[in-house]
Amino acid sequence: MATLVQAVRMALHYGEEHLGVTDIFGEDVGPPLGGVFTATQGLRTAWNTPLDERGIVGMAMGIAYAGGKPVAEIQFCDYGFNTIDLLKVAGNQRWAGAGNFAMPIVLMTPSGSGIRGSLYHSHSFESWAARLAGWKIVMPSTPLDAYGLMLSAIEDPNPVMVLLPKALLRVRGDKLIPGEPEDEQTLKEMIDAPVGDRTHWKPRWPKLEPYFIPLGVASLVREGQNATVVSYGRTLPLCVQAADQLTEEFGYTFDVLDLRSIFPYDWKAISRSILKTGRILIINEDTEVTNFGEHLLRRVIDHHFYDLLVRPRALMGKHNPGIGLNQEYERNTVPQLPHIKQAMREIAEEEA
Amino acid sequence: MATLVQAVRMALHYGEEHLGVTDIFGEDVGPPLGGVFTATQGLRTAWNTPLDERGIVGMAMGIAYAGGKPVAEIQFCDYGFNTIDLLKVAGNQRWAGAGNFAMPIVLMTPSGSGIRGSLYHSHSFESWAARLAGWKIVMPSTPLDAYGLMLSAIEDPNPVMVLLPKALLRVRGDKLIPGEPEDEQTLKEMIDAPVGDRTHWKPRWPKLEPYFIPLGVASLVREGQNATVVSYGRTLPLCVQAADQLTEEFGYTFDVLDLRSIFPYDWKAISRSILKTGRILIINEDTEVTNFGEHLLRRVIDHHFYDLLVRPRALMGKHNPGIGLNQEYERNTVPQLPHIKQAMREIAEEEA
Amino acid sequence: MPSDRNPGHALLADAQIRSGKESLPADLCLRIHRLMVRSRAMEERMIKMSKSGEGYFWIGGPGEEAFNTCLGLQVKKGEGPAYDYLHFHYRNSAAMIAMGMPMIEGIRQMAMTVTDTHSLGRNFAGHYAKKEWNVVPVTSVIEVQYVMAPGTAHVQKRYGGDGITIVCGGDAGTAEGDFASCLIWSSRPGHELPVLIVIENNRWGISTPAESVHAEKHIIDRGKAFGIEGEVVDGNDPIASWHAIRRAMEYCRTKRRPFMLEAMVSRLYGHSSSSGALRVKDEPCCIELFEKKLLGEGVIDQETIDQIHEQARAEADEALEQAMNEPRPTAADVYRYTYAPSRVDAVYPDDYTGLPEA
Amino acid sequence: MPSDRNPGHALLADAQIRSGKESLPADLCLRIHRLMVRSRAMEERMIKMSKSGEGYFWIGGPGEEAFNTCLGLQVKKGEGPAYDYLHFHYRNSAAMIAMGMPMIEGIRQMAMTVTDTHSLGRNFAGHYAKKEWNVVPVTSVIEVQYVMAPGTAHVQKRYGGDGITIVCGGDAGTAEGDFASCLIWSSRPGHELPVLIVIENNRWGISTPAESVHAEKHIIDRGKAFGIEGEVVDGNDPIASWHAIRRAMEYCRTKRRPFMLEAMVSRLYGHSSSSGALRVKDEPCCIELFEKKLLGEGVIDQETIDQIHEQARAEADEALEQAMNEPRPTAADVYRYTYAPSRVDAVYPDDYTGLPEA
Ligand SMILES: Cc1ncc(C[n+]2csc(CCOP(=O)(O)OP(=O)(O)O)c2C)c(N)n1
Ligand SMILES: Cc1ncc(C[n+]2csc(CCOP(=O)(O)OP(=O)(O)O)c2C)c(N)n1
Ligand SMILES: [Mg+2]
Ligand SMILES: [Mg+2]
Repeated sequence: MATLVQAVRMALHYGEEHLGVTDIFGEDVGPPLGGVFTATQGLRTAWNTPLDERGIVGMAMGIAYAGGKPVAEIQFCDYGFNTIDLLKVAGNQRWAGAGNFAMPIVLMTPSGSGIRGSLYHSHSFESWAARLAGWKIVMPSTPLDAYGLMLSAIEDPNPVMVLLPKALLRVRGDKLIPGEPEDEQTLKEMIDAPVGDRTHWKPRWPKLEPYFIPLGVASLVREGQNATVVSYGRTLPLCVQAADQLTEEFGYTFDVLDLRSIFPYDWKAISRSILKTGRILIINEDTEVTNFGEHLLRRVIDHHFYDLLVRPRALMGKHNPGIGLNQEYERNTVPQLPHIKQAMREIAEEEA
Repeated sequence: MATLVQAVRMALHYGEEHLGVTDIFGEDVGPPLGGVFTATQGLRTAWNTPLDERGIVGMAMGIAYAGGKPVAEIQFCDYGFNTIDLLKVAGNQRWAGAGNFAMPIVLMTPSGSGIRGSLYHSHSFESWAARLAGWKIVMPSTPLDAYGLMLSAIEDPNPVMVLLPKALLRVRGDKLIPGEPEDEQTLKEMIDAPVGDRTHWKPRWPKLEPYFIPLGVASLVREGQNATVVSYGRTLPLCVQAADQLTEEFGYTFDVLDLRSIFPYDWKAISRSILKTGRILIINEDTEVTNFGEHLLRRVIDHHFYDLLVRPRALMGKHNPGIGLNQEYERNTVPQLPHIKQAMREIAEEEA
Repeated sequence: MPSDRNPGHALLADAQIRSGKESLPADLCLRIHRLMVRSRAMEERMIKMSKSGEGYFWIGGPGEEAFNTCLGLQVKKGEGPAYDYLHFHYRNSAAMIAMGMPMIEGIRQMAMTVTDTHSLGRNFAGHYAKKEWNVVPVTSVIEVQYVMAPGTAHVQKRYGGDGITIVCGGDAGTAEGDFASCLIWSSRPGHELPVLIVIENNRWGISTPAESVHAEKHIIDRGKAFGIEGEVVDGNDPIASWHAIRRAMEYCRTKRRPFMLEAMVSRLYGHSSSSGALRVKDEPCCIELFEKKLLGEGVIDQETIDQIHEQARAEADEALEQAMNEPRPTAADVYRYTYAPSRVDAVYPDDYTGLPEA
Repeated sequence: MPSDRNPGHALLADAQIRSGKESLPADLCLRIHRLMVRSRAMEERMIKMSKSGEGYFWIGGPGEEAFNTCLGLQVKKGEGPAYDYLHFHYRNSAAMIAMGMPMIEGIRQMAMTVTDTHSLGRNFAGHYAKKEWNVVPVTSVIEVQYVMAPGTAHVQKRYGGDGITIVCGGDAGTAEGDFASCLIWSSRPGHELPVLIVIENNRWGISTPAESVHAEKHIIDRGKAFGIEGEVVDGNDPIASWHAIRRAMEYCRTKRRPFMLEAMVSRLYGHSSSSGALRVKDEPCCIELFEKKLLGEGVIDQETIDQIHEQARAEADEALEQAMNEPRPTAADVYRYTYAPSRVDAVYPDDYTGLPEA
């Protein structure tokens, strides 16, 4: 099975060949490196930019204005905070300009903790991103979703941000990407650049098939009765793991929703599940003051206050200046499996 | 009575003379203009910077590192979005640097709508600001509070952001600033620069007294029984007006809390009031997806879910790319008096 | 709408008006003059609107008509990468008028009607957006246009042809890092881009004199380290401006490389309506200067000049009258044009409609 | 801790080592050499830690020891505006060692102990913060130090004396607007600031060669438009570096104006541990070059050199051993040092303690 980062690479290749992608660019995105996570290795239209995130976002916007289809990368979301004004303009220019111009850009960036990243490779971005009106924001947690969401991000004529969970980039899924060879090793030989000299290396791409995951549609990863758990990104597989353990250990079952689209989000799916379980726990790892999970919680309160059996809740990262390098910091700053499991158990067990 | 902007000016003067302020700077902050809202007219240490918000924030940080006490202005918060990375560094450097350096900077900037500002003079900033760990964020809604909070912002050895509600800058309070002359006209003649040539103008400052409003302390502006209303900035006086009208018209009374400090916020005061009324309505004008009001609501749910008599709620601005210039846009994008009054009436009247 | 041609004078077909060593045909000068006057009339009409309450905030380009008219007339106007892309700031109305924009388009924006095709009554005056002419939306955020300009030029370079990207902004704004980014991205070795980098230098940023915060003698000197050539021109002189723009465009069109053009201009009504929008007396007026020259050359008489001004004012008044009768936005317009229709969005297939609902 | 002096050689007090037209006393050269070797030993120890799991990510300055040692030795070291402020990036360890930092301070950071006085086990290696030496916290965010540097220099200019601000960063990072901001803010007419703007040019930004994205021949050429003087120096040559730094510092200290110094340096272990931290073979090593010179001049012999390396490695090993026995941060440290104590904060009078509570 492909890793998440291989899936992104294949999606970008499909985008280049079939969806009109004209430029894939960012710091170290082109040859020889093909991205610090290898997401852009071997792509026909990939090129290296100057070390200037503002220039990268501006270049994307300009390409879009002139009818191109850019996919820009911010190397780590941690380094995108000097571009928020530009992201706002990208999100508002169509509205401000009476619909004259669309803004079909894709911005992809690794987000979240879990790679021993210290302060500046551990930031989460979704709570900031969700505030950018005019944007759509997605965050896959599996390779297949990464493929399908990236294709939709490219296809959508609006600015779409693809947040890639840093911790899951090298994780493999359990479903083949349409067109992917069955054997991991074969795939690797076809599309991973060799270590060492790459001057003459060319990828051999599998014959990939289109696969669009519509924006705004969550994925129900586990079905159950005792509570609804909403998550995405790094914490999603931990929720699934916790759910499976709690089923095994105590017989509790959960609806685990992988939100996938952060904006627009799948309110239908959340709402439906709450009506079934009467209990909801929202989990992410972004800092807890003015967190996107708190927005979801507000919607829950707005619409389902009187449907809830117990207090709804959100488990988030601490409001802290950063995540320290020593793993003791990370373990005590952002939700880990034990925290998640405990929160899930509590909400399942609380008396209604 | 002084206007809010005059109060800020007097606070800065007090800061220069008694609290060690060494530099007050920003675009058009020095002579001849003294700030686009006149907040910095006649101040001894005020100077004009290049048109470069990143440079302004960086200058402030550098001055602070070298033992100075800077007050920097971003002309409109709308133009501060290219500095978020620097604001994050200002907020995390002490933590990251094991406490070696403090960061005693004050950043003041007008925030919010209400001045027919179109897209780029109508932004709110508090939801973004609240996410900046390591910062303290205040937003006065009266001249006296502006004076007292500005003095505390200066005195505090941490980065403090002072959000000034654009719509209220020229509004007068009903309390004198300690040392302020009783007569408005006298004050004006003393500290407002004349129209026309200002080359030889010098302000005559009243003998101002210290007045510190501690950070993290809300102000209970109205006391009542039917519900708790939490607000700040432009919407605060509207809440008060609505409360008074609803008392007069229907006999409903409200606890109206002017939060004043957005971070840290006065959780004690909010909590106490909820325990009394069992009903809470949070009102601000920032956009409604991942809004600071949603954070407060989450805290309410965390701590008082089972104390609430009715659904708690938040009234906020629409998640929209901007506020259009035609006032029809503004009226339908951010809460106005009728919306606020209706929401307050509804929460007071909802059956428990 | 009055024609751009001056009907009151039978000109010698080959009469030339000179400025220094350069010249322009008299009929072109008269055409430029009338366009300058019409732009000024539109701006002055807007200033009045800002005072009468028919509009609110005003900002615009009185004092920049000479340069902007010559710019607008030489633009390769059209849609798509074969044509010029324009990344304007808020003082380029005269370029739009010179390109053929009817006054009413500007007035509608100032009047905030829903018929305003540039912003649907949402944005400040002078914030244009016009897809058919490659005029990308003007934003109030100073200098961000300079990081987008290399993007349109990048597509044009690849596309071929002679379309170029023109980016305009003020002098004070060059202190933002985005100006430097434009220089770097336009001059990448082997990827040099056809960007005409314009600085409209009025020596002011609101109330701050340029010389108090900038050490550069000429802003274009900043290009040298990147091998970017440039020129400084008297933006109050339409003849000099015409030729400087012509040379700069020619360079970008053929060499497919960046060029910097710094126009020294006046700011005749102060910064904006926030600073009172009062006519300043101590800066040269490009229209007065040009009229003196045209009168001196005998290609126009005072009566005709007065008539041109009169017609321009009348045109502006009519535009206002019409605009004031046009519909305004309603609550239903608040979300319009947030999103372009998408076939892969399950929630917003057509446009934004508020928070996701069940 | 071994002394910086080389005990193995009785030197002629006035022996001079030359490089081109410049020279340095032999004893100073030997002192520089030993410091370079010690810095290298610390970095190589850290690289091993990144591979053994005693640490994680490594980034640092092997290949920049010549320049940084000469920089560190000439810093006016102390606290407050009378002394030099240092705005470093992540490749300046050799300057810290030259200033007298014991190796263990660097090693503790790499080992993420709670005894790490620079970051409490929070930050990556080479991210120093030391108030007593005016070393402001290094942040991973490229180039932001260049907008803070004018701030410390602004205070110094007002304070008087000869303290200056030194800001260091890489070549690729100069593409960020913040580099341009530094030039603008350092050269405001009448407010020129004593900032020594250093660029450590290794011609790489991770995997991207400078010449593929930058048109500037020399980065210091960008200063010319602002009247900022500059010099390019071979950062692999300690003698040339010493004098270039001396001249640049002298200029800033006395003229109270900015100066740009571009040091051409090597990157001997690639970008960081992310790229494998393997020793590259195709870039010159300043230590090898210097040793060749010192051997040639007869002021040192191979045996002594080997001994110096040996001692440096031993010092690094000892530091690591000690650091590994020191306490680690615990959950209780997570919030520590978020806020400085404040007498006007009702919620956090001492430090951050989590969300406000009732
Ligand atoms: C990023 C940003 N900062 C501040 C402002 C507020 N502002 C509007 S115009 C202006 C001065 C611009 O001066 P200049 O670039 O010289 O253009 P001019 O108005 O003189 O034509 C300022 C500071 C803004 N619009 N955008
Ligand atoms: C703002 C920002 N963008 C991206 C990065 C990721 N990054 C770390 S080092 C580096 C390359 C820096 O190159 P250069 O400035 O030449 O310094 P060098 O590492 O070569 O010394 C990049 C892109 C970062 N740290 N900060
Ligand atoms: Mg100007
Ligand atoms: Mg480099």
